[in-house]
Amino acid sequence: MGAAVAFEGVVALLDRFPALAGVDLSVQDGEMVCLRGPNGAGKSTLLRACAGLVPVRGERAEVLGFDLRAQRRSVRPHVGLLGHRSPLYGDLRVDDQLRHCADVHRAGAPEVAAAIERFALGGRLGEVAIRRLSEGQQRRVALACLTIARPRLWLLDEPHAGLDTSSRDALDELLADAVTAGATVMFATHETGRSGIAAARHVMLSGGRVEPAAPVPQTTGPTDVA
Amino acid sequence: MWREIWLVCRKDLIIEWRARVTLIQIVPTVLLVLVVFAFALDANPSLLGAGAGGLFWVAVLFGAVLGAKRSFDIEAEGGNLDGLRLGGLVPAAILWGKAAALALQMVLVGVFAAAGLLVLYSVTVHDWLLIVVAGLCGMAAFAICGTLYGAMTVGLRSADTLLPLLLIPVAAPVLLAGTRAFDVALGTSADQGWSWTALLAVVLVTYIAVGWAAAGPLLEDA
Amino acid sequence: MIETPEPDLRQQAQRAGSLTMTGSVATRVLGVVAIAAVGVMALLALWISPADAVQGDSVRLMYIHVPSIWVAYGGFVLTAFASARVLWRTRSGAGGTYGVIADRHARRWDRVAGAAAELGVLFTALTLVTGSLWGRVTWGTYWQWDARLTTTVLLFVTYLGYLALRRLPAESRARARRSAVMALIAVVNLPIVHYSVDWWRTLHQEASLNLEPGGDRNITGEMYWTLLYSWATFTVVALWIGIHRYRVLRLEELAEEASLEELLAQRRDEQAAGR
Amino acid sequence: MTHAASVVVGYALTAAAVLAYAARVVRRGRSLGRSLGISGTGRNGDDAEHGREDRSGSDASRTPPGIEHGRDAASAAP
Repeated sequence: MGAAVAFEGVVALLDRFPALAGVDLSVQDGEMVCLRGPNGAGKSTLLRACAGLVPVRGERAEVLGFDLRAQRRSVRPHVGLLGHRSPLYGDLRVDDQLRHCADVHRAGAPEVAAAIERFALGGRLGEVAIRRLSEGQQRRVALACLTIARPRLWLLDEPHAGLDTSSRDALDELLADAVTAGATVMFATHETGRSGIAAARHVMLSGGRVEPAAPVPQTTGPTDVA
Repeated sequence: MWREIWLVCRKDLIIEWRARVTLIQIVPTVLLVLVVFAFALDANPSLLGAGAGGLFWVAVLFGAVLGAKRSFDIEAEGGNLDGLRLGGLVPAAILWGKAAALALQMVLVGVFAAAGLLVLYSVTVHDWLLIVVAGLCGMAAFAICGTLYGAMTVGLRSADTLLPLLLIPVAAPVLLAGTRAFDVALGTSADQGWSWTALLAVVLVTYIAVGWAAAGPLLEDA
Repeated sequence: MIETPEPDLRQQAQRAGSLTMTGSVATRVLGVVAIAAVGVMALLALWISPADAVQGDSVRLMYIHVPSIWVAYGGFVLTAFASARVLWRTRSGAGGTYGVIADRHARRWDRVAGAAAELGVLFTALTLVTGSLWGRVTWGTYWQWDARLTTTVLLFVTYLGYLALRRLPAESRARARRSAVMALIAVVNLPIVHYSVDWWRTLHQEASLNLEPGGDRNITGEMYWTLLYSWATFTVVALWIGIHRYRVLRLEELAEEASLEELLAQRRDEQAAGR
Repeated sequence: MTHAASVVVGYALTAAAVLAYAARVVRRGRSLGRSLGISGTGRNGDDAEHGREDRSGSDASRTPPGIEHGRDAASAAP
């Protein structure tokens, strides 16, 4: 199938600061990519750029076949982005939020029910205002919204941060399910050596640029020429 | 397009229904402004009666500023504007959805303020139709201007102080025309009330056009 | 390949050479013309043109009151035009291969909007000052809810808000687009305010002598020419300051670009260190 | 406040305001010029090309000398 993400020499300026200073990256459909790199390397900006939320320049910037330089807005319905702050309305109840998300993404009741069952958001929890939920629960609601939206490209910014081991495994399983369902997943993390994510292709990002393909660090040590 | 507008509007109304900020905070504030006017004018009945139309609109304008700020605070909270954009919603849908929700809340504020006016300033309404039509046009115009400037200052650090400075000069003609129309409706002046209402309608239509044009540039980008 | 938004800034500034003083041959000449014009205007307005039969010498205030509001309106119209260009240049479809050039032109028009608005606010303030001074002598009070002065006050406050919006630190593209939308809304608001205030005041105009400052009475003879000449002088002065202000805005961006180059260097060191 | 007085005050205020603003702008320009380290004597009579600078928009593609080509930098470094 086509390339989900095809970036060549992409530059994104955040108020004159070159958050992305010439990114070359290609991700195939159905692939799982793990973006790694120090803080401020441009991971978040790259994810937001893929979601069509940041004006970009460069030789080629295509996501899901849409040219980001011209039709940035048309890629958005096909993409799901989960940033550090989950885009939820604190005053809404959990079921309101899920229903709103379903209506916006034209999802039906079965998807909502499946998401509620999968993330255990049913019953009394449904009536609780999101503002009163814990950080982990809010993250689950945001992931439920993402699942309801069924995006073709999942973009998650450090989704594992602050999760306990059982939640991490649930998240990994969710991402794996998404990939088997044909979606492409890109997530950023600054934790090193996540065993569960061995399947993912690792991409190192620093200084607003992608490192040349550093293969997954095998046991043979630093023989690869960076 | 109308479906998306209704989605955004419904979401705002549900948030209002859950949190009731307009009903519990903005309406009492507007009534309080009416009361404070009486203090300022030494509760002199003839003075209050003469100025009732104007004082109503100043109080409601104050409510509009609070309402506009609240309308976009809920969006700036969790970066929700991006959430709406990622839902594939057209910027115009977001703008008109929020404007419609704000307009409904402003009508609510207007009804309470009118009740306060009748009670506190003991004025009598001579022309109900005129007062309702002028009121609705004015509220709608306030809502649209409020939404436009709310969108313009969303997420800015000093949005609280900047929004009134930007909104009030634009809302001034609405306040002026609304006041004259209300003066006629309350019988305090023998003006042509309906021509002032016509001016209100013209201003409303102008800002609907401005809204269509400005929605893209304002709400397009992150 | 990294394309800084403004290619080869130091070299461009170097070649321009003059940017340090934001002066150039053109502005030098314009400056001299402006000073000469002001001199002649002072002579004309204060001595040569006759005092008015009714208002006496205070009519001379008209020679600065009327031109300053005309120049202010000119500034705001220019701001609106520049803002429309900014929005057109930065519409989402304008990216593509022309990304860099479109961005540069957009920023150029954004500077024009900023400079013109600042001048507009300055001359609106002068209009208010001279208007109330004239009012003090004619009506006996500094302020009278005269339709023209009321509209000018609203205009003044509107564009103070515009300048406040421009000063807020934000991503330059978003800031430019946001200010552009506000400028266009403000210009649409101008006729609305003008008409509603006029209508409001004319209904309530007392029967008293309502001599508007620089009123609509047709003035003839030297007064007319002096007024026209003063208007030309004001325009030249405004243009001269405007060009300098535009170039200062350009210099401010050059300063930002210079810091950008250091940031770029840092980014590359980060990357080298990161490996 | 006689007529003449109001005229004098009006002209004085106008002149003062315009001069103050102009001075502020030029001073800002001069300090920015210095901080940018752009040399350039006060005299730039021969600098007729300044006008052209504004109209030149054609040299957008040239790569600034200070920054090498993205890809080369990555591969050149060890």
